[in-house]
Formats: sequence, C-alpha cells, structure tokens
Amino acid sequence: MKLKDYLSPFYVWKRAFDKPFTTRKPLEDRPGAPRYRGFHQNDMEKCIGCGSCEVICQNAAIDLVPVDGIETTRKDSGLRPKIDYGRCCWCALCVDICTTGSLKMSNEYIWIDSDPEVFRFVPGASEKPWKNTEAGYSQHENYTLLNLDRIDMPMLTPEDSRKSFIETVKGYSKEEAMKEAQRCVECGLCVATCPAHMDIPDYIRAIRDDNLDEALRLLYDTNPMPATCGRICTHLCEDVCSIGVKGEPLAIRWLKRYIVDQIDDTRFKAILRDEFKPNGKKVAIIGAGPGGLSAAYYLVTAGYSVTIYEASDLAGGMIRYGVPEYRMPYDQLDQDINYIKELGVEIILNNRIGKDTLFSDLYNNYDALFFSTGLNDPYKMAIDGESLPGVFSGLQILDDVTKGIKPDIGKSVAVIGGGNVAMDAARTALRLGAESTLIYRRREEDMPADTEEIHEAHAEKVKFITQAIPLRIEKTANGKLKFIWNNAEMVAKEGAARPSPIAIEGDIQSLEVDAVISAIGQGADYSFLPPEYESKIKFKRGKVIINENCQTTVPKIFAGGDIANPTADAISAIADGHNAAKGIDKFLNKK
Amino acid sequence: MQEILNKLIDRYAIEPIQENRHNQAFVTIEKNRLPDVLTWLRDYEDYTHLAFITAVDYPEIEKIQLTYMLHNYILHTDLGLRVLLDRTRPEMVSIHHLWKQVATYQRELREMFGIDFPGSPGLQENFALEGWKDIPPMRRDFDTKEYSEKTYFPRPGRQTHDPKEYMKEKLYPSAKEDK
Amino acid sequence: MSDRSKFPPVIDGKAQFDLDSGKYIKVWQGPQHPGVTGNMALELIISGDEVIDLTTHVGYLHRGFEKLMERRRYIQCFPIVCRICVPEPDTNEYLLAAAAEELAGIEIPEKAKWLRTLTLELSRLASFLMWIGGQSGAFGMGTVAQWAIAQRDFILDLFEELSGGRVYHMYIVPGGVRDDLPSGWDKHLEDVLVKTEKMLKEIEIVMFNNVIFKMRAQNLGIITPDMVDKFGIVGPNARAAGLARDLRKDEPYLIYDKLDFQVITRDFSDAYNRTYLRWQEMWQSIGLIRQIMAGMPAGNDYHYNLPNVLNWKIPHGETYVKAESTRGEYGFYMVSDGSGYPRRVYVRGPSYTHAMALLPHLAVNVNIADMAGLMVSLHTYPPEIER
Amino acid sequence: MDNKEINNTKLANEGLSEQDRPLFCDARPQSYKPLGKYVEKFLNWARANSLWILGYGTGCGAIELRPLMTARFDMFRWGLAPRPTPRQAGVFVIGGYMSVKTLKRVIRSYEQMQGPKFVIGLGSCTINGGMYWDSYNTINRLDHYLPVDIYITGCMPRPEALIAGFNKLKEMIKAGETDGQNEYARNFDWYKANQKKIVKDWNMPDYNW
Repeated sequence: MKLKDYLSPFYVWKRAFDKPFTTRKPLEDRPGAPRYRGFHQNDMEKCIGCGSCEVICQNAAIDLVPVDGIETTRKDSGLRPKIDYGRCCWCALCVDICTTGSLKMSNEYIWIDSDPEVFRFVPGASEKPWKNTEAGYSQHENYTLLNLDRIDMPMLTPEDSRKSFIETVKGYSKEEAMKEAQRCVECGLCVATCPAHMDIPDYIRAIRDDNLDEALRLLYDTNPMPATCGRICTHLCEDVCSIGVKGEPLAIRWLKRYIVDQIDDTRFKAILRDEFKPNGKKVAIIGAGPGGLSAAYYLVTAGYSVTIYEASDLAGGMIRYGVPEYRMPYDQLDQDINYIKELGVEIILNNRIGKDTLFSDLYNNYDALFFSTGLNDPYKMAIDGESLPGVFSGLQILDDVTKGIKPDIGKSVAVIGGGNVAMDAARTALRLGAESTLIYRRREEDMPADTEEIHEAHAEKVKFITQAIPLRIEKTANGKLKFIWNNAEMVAKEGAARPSPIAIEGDIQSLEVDAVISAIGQGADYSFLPPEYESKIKFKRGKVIINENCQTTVPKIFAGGDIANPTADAISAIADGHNAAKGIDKFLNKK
Repeated sequence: MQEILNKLIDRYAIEPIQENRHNQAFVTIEKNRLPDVLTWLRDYEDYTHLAFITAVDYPEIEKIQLTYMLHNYILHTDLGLRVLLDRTRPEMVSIHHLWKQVATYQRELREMFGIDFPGSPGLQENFALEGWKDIPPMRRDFDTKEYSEKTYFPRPGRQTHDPKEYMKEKLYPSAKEDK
Repeated sequence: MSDRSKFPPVIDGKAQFDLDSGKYIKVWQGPQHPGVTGNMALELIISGDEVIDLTTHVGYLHRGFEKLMERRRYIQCFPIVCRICVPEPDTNEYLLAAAAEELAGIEIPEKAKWLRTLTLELSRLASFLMWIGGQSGAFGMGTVAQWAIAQRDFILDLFEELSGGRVYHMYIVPGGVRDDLPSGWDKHLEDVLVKTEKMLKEIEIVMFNNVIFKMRAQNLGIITPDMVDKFGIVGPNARAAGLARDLRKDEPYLIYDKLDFQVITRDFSDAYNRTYLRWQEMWQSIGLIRQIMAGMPAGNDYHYNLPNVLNWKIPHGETYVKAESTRGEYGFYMVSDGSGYPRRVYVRGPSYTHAMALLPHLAVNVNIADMAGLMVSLHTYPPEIER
Repeated sequence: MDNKEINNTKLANEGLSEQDRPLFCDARPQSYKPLGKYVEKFLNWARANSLWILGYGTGCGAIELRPLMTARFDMFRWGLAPRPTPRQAGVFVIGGYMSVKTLKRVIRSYEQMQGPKFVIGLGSCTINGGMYWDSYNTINRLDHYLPVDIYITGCMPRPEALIAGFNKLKEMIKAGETDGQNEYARNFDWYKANQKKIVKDWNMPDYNW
C-alpha cells in the first residue's frame, strides 16, 4: 500500500464545499415531468365508453360503470372507466389504446389515505385535484396500438365500372378480411345501432379465428339475407364504430359479405343445421322483399308453414328491382332467397293481392298475416312538364333494367334527387351510355345517399348540380327536354334541424337533356287492402302503426319494412321481419 | 451452424431441426441420449456455456418439453436441445455433474413443473415456494387467477358492465328475452 | 493465515464439517438485512468469523412472472416484465419486445433501434451507479453510496422526461418505442453525463485508492478463468477474469455494430477488479451514449404499427433472444403456439448462476464481514433468479 | 372486518416442536394504555419526529427507499432513519407486493418491533394486489395480515410521495389517530387465522416478542 492510498479517502472532504445534491423542497419543487404517467384523467364528453381500456388493462384495474349525467346513446354506451388504484400499474396502455383519445394521465402522483377502500375513482367525474391538470401523458401522433386505416377494398376502377353492370366492389380476400377483422376492439357499440342487432363483434371474431361456419351461424341468428346485407346495407353500425372516432370505421358490411362469399351455398344447410318441427299453423306473407323473406325464414324455422305472395315475377322486392346489378348481383340475392326456399317456404309469384287473390281470403285462411309491401309509388315533383314523354321515375328505370328492358333515355339525362335511388339511377344511366347530371335541392353533404355511393358517383363522373330547386320541364324545338331550375341558397331557420334551400330570385338556370329521371322518394301503395281492413289498421303519415312485435292494430295482421319503419332500408325491414316472426309466434302460441 | 447440425445428424441421427436464425437452432433429442450429446457438445464442440434449462408444458399432447440452451463462445451460436417427457410422471436424467449451476435448475424444475431428476443434489429442497401443496404452479392446468382469488380474496365492491349488454338494456330492452 | 487447524478442511470447494459437533454456528443473513441487495437470504455456517458454508435462499420476491405472462396478451406482458429487474428494467422490456418481434417477423424502424440502444445504455449507467453505491456501502464507504445513488437519481429524471416513468420506464414496447426524445432533452443529458464523469473521477480517488477498500476487496472471491464455463459465469464477472465476452460485440443487437467500443477485460477477477471493471464500463457507457446521441437519426418514425394489439397473434415458434445487461447475458426464451398469448416465456437472469452456484463456492473461508461485499461484487439481483 | 372475534385463549405455538415450545413466549399482545393527555401529546410529538424505518425491502418499493435515504432526498431531514433490526424500528414500510414467503418473515419482524409501531403500505399492490392480482404467490390485501396505518398509491410511488406519506403519518401520530398496534392486539386471533391460512408451513412461534 502506498501513502496515496492512505490519503486519498480524505479527498471526500473537498465535497463539503460543493453545492449539495439535495432538493430543498422536493414536494413543491418537483412536479412530474410533462410526460409523467400520473393519475388518470378522462374527457367525459369525448369518451364513448367503448371499454377498450378495460380489455387491455392487464391488472383488471378498470371497471365500466354508469355515471350520472351521461346518457346512453347510439354512439356512447353511457359507461365510463372507473379505475382501481389498488391494481393500476401506471403503464398507460389504457391511454394508448383509447379509441377516442379521451383518456389521459396527469403528472400528479401523490394520493395517500389510511382507508384502503377509497382508491377507486371515475376519472373525469370524481372531483380530484388533478382533474384539470394540463401536463401529463397522452396519446402521441406516431404511436398507436390500434389500426386506424381500413384495409383497402379492391374495386373496379371508375373507368371500367361505368361501362358495365359488373359488380364494382370485388370483395375481400381471406388475408384482407382477417386483417380488417383484426382491427375490431370488440366494444359492441355497433350492436345497439344495427336495426337487426346483429352480433357484429362475435362474427368478426369468428372471421379472425377463421371459423367461418360459426360466423355464418351468427349471421343467420339475426339476419337471413347476409349476402344481400353484405352489399347494400346502409351500415349504420359503421357510423358508430369506435375505431371510426379517430380513424376509419371497420368495414363491417364487407366483412359480412366476406363470410357469405367464402361459403358455398350448397353447404348452408349443413352449417346452419336449421331443424324444426312443423307445428301445423299457417302464416301468409305479402311481399317477397327483405321484410317478407326475413319473416318467412324465422317463421319457417319456428315450425310454421309459410306462403309468400309476390306481385312481381321474381322474389327480392326492392333489392332486386330497386338496386342495380353492379351493386347487388342477382345471383347473390338468389342465393339468399334459395336458402329460404329450401327450408320449405312457398313463394307464389305474379300474384297481386287485391287482384289475383283477395286479402280477405288470406285473412280467413291463415292463422296470421304479415305484409311488407314496401314503398314503390314514386313521389311526383309537382312541376309543369312532368308528364312529358322522356320524363321517367328512378324506380322505373331500375325496374326496367332489371327486367332487361332498355329504357329510352338517349345520350344525356338529368336525375333529380339526392338519395340512393337517384345515385343508382344516375349510375345506371351512365352504364346505358348516357351522360348523367344529378340535380339536388340542397348541398352535397345534405344528400341522404350513402357517402360511398356519392363518392363512387363522382368517380364515375356523374355531374353534380346542387342547391337547385326544380321549376319546370319544357320540350325544346329539337325534341329534347329542357330542365329549368332556380339556384338556391341555404338559409338556417330557427328551430329547424338543418338549413333549407331558399330560391335566389332571378337566378334561373337550365339544362338540355334527352331524358329527365325523377328520384325524389317513394310512398306506399295500400291499394291491396280492402276498405274494411284499411279502416281498422291505423296509419300515421302514410306509414302503418305497429307495436314492438310488428303487430298492427288488427291483432292477426302484422306489418313491417319500409311501410312501417322510419329508416326504410333493407336491414330495418329484415329486423322487422324477425320481430314480426317473433310477434306472430308469441301471438299464436298465446291462444 | 450448419456444420454442427450436420454433425449431429451424422452422429446421432437427430431430427427434426428447427433453424431460427443464422446463429440459433433447436433440435429434438431422445431422452436417454441427452447427457451423451451434451457432454460431447461441451467437450468436443465448444458448446461450453449452458445458458439455461427450462420446461414447456404441452398438456394437449401429454408431454413436457425440456429445453437445454447451449452456447458456443467461439462461433457465437446457440443450440437449443429439446427433450420430450411423459407428462404424467416426468422424469429426466440429472446432468448436475456437467455444470455447477444445473442442480439449482433441476431443483426449480422439480418445484415448478414437478419433473423428477433422480440423484440431483438438494432436489427436494424449496426453491422459490414454501409449503406449496397444490399442483406445480407452472403446469398449464394450474389456474393462477382462480388460486389467487380463492386464497388471497381480492377486495370486494367492484362491478363492471359490458357495453354491449348495457346498451341493450338501455336502448332496446324488448329484445332482452330473445335467444 | 497462520494456524488453520481449527478450520474444517475444504475438499473440492466444499468444507467438510459436522454441524452437530457444536463447533460451528449457523447464521442467517437476510432476508431482512441491509447488506443484502434485493431480498434474499444467505444461510451461513461459520467457524470463528469465517464462513465455511453458504446456501442461498431465494423466493422472497417470487411473483410467478412466467405464469402471469401465460395469461396475458403479448402487449400486456410488457408492463410486467420490467418489474423483473428493478434497477435495470429496460433490458427486460427490450428482450420481450425483441422476442415477440422476432417470432412475429417484424422489423422495427431504424430510429426505434437507436432510441432503444440509448435507453439500454442509460439504464446500464443507472444500474451501475446503484450498484457501486451498494458495493461501496458493503465495505463501509457510505459517502460513495450517497454520491452514486443521488447521481443515479438525475438519470431517473432523464428517464422521467423521456418516458414518463421514473423507475419503471415502460418505454420499449413491441414494435418500437413509445415516444421521441423531448425537446431540450439532449442538453439535460449532456449535463448529467458531465456531472457523472466528474463523480466517477472522484470515486476513483476515494474508492480505488482507498487503503481499506483495497485491503478488503483485493483477493476476495477470486474467479479463475477455468471456473467461468463450469459455473456459467457471464458479464463483468467473466470479463474481469480476462475473457472478452460481451454480447454487444459478439452478437451485436440493435445498433451496437455501428458503435465504436472495445470490450473491457481485466486479468484477475477478484472483488476489486470486478468493481474497477464496472467502473470502467460506466465510462464506456457514457461514451456510447454520446455516440448514440451524435448519430441519432432524424424523423419521428419510432414505432411500427402492430396489428391491433388486442387481437395480435404470433405464429408458432420458439426463440431465445439475449442482451448484455449490467450483470451479463440476460435472455428471454419465448415459445409461441400461434395464439394471442405466449405459450411460455422463460427469463434467464445472469444472477441465477452467480448467486445460486458461484456465491456458495466463493464464500468458503471468507470473513463474515466481507460477505456482503463479496455478494455485491458479483452483482446479484434476486428477482431475476426466482422471477 | 366484521368477522373479527375476540378470543382470549392462548395459541399453542403449534408450529414448533414439543420441546421448543416452552422456550418461546406465549403472552398475548397488549393494547397500549395512554398515560394521560398531556404526557401522551408530548410523546406523540416525539414519536412523530423520530420515525425509524425497518430496513427491510420487502418488494420493489425498496428501490425508492434508496434515493430517499441518500443525498438527493435526504430523509434524515424529516427525522426518518433506516434501522437494521426490528427491535430498533418503529415504522415498517411494506414495499409493494408481498409473496407468501416474505409475509412470514414480515409477520415475524413486525411482531418483534417495539410499540408504538406503524405500517405504511407502499404502492397499489398492498391495497388490492396491484399488478400481481392474479399471482399465486402474492397476497392481495395487506390489511388482512397486518394493521396498516396509511397507504400510498403508485407503482412505484416516488420518493416525494413517500415523503408526503411520512408527513401524513406524522400528522396522524400527533393527532393520536394511529391505532395499528392496538388493533393488532385486539384482533390478534383474526390476524393470526388469516396469516396461518396462507402461510402453509408455520414453523415459527405464534408470539414473536
């Protein structure tokens, strides 16, 4: 040992003159860093109660609880996370996964109590000192645990699609569907919104697990027309999808289609194992649209003998006659219908009630009646020149094309309206070789048509003229039609939900076309009902009043579909059919 | 890496071989040959470092897999040797004479998986647990959550709701009785 | 070392004695003992003031991580692995992520690799500072402990700023890292590094030149090169014996192949040299951190977007990934059965062999007062033994 | 805590061998009897200002005790000091999760501590199991086995949270609100039963003072 070794320890004394390490007032001087993962905060308005935080919490520290002042709506479960600080490990996975970005962490970290029961609170609702702290951990832009982008759907290019009636949307491959299905967080918010309350998270999980048989069974639990709904459903579910808050919602509709696309229809019977014992009771259904078919399926599987009366020469109703083939190929629709037929449902075609068969005969011969005749009476524009030759209704065009008749629309058409029928008519006209111009009273964002349809119509180069109030149609000298409208401005009225178009005085425009297609909506046609029944059944604004079992005011008569529900889409009709079947079952078994 | 695998195939006719990376491979070896192979690898092929011994439980095939991970410090390659044991009475030849740390590993495996290594020193002593009476905790059929709830009873008073069910209750209670 | 006739003979590293003879005392050191790092117990048989036999007892911190991971999704495993080694949690985080990424076939962005390396080196420095506090404390030099642990706290401040967590950073997630460097962080880092360097110089003066430390630590717990493979010794304990084994160099992971550094070795592995080597490695870490900061790629692509982590499944496979922690080869052996949950994760902690096999061997004929120093000089950390 | 019963029968030290039993104490713990209002006030003041912590790091919480006892946070300023042995300590900081094996030692250490003694539950693990809620080897609720005076939530609670916790404890001591030791004495049988239910090989005396 050297002398140095004996002396060097005394070097520590030098430190006596250094600035000490000690933090003088640690409690006051040291707030958590700006990114500190401290106690939780939740933006109660932003949160939708999807429960992803609960699922990802590996400590089972999060419960979803109802909170005062938060109502359950279609987009919000009304539940909020309650965190148990006897479990939490402050890993912030709940913050990372949060589908809305409402959950955050403050940089506060001191909570002391002598009672172990108090360490539970609902962030955002409980008054805590850190409720409004700014600093703390929150989601970052470049780091997400979710997949916010939808898997692109392979589609025909607009250039190709506008030329033919081949289906535009090609459908997911297995790999794409699995990837898309993986994006689901299984929150289940969509189930309430779906009119049929389909078990969406469950069948998506089945896709993920590649168990398509199970997926098909889940579909048929609530919807006997999956191939149809997989294509033309209005997919209200996607509007409330929690992934859609920050990103693109799951392609729920296309996933449903994927399931049916993958399974050969000859195997349906084996997979679904629909077994039933005939119970000897008979039900008649008027209209072989989605409502009627759905009711038929659930009635026949409950053991009833079902007969459907259909006025047209093929079943399918508005789906066949009102939706063009490039959106809803007929073989797919036939697949859905065939399976229902296979189960023993009798469909009598070309039989118009009131003409070929009397309503009263049905009423007397069957144990119950269900009618779902749909809206097939186009509204009139109520303008001059509407009855000129060359003015068609949108439905008529679609109907003709389905039947293989080529309507005489010439080289250019003006389509009036902004709904799905208008889009379909405009795009059908394109495929028939005409230039389409779409004319609508309000703005594009006010159009009731699906956004995808509007988008595709744009892509296929349909011209859009908006804020145009139709005035009249005139015949021109060269045999064309002149559609004249008045430009409008949008004026917000007090008390009105949306602004309405008000004509700008003197700003009148016109367009010369070969044909005008009016597609401004449809009403119901109740001519099949004899007066003695029509007087007993109650209506409101042209719609049949039904109870939750789809029962009309005449106990034996049930109704559903577009003539009864406000949404007037296929999935609602299917849901009505299901409810009616349950209602009829209840009604008949009570006796 | 390929070289040693070829040698293993030649000498011991070992298959199958799973090559993970350029410097890592796993081979499955017959139970009784393992000490022999290990000794050969250690003494002649420079696989001098035993990184660990561990087990994986496969109740679905009624087997427990033992993994011996060897490392070669010259070539910097890892060789994992797998041995499949019968699950009902798993027993394995002890190799505590080859490396000093092995006895502890075997003690741990006895405790956590219930694998017997006859002759291994201190095998019956506790490793991490004390007074354990249930089935060995690392077996797949041991449910730790259930055990914990039964034994250490979590603090009561918690209740959660499933958004799907809760919305059903709130928004469309009529559909409740179905299904 | 005059008359040793009263001590029992030692054959093959084991003292031959009869406990019932009444000549020897059994003493428990730990688990409740300030000289024992972590929470483990040494069962000592002593003759006079010399240890003649030692058994290590662990399990006081056994939480069953491996079992818990079997019932957690891959992403849910990541908050719990860092708890396996508290002073240096990032190695665990990195290895879990690396194993999952390898099995899933994911290549993480370049920037994430740099950030991961940065945290690994920073946590190495923090862990060594914590350890040198323990090492000096075990030999009665509380001053160095005060300095080192306070200095480590400034590194924890850096981690807090970077990751939001002081002790458990939970920064390295499967797929990358959680966030970019905050602005101004590089200046804070440089500040801390300069202070650490100053402190390391002072530690050299007061510790390595300290006559007491020299006398007690030199020739304490000698590891000869031939013991290294026999006991499975890794890391600084092996490097001090002259074996240039460092996974950062031998099997470069992350971006270690892009960094310029040499494996540090010493030629005689006793407590003194092991301490000195770790002190040198602290300097090395500081150098590496500076290199990483200088080469840090621009941009903010630091995370690979995993499939929705709630449904993330990893294909069949098994792998063993490893990294050089402060204590040596740290490894994760992961078996995946194609589900969303790992089939098996085995954590190989270097302390396992050091504490369970090596320590009882080295403890024979060591003065009981030096036991704590010997144990700390192996840098054992119990939770990674029992997990 | 409803099922606590008062029972005055002596426990038999059953964990010990027959010949060892007489060697150990078999007196039940006694509740502390206050000495009089002003004396007690003074004593409480004194107790509050010399909280000596048992240096037993039972879990990961111990990692933040090191910074606390070193230069940066310097807990000696608040009258806190680590002690190596239970006989000198008055505060037991339970550092988070507790495995069954540790619990056994913790009970022993706690019982050996001199009264008045206080227990601080550090981290969420002590409240409701924390992140090891489903582990087969860690307890979920510390208050079932030991009387806990205060809980500090966090994982890990920072040194500052610890300081705040100690300050709170001091206030409670000064106000005479800490009753842990007496609670343990009052509900001794309940605690013992809980402890013995999970510590399977109870090979230690039932009375550790």
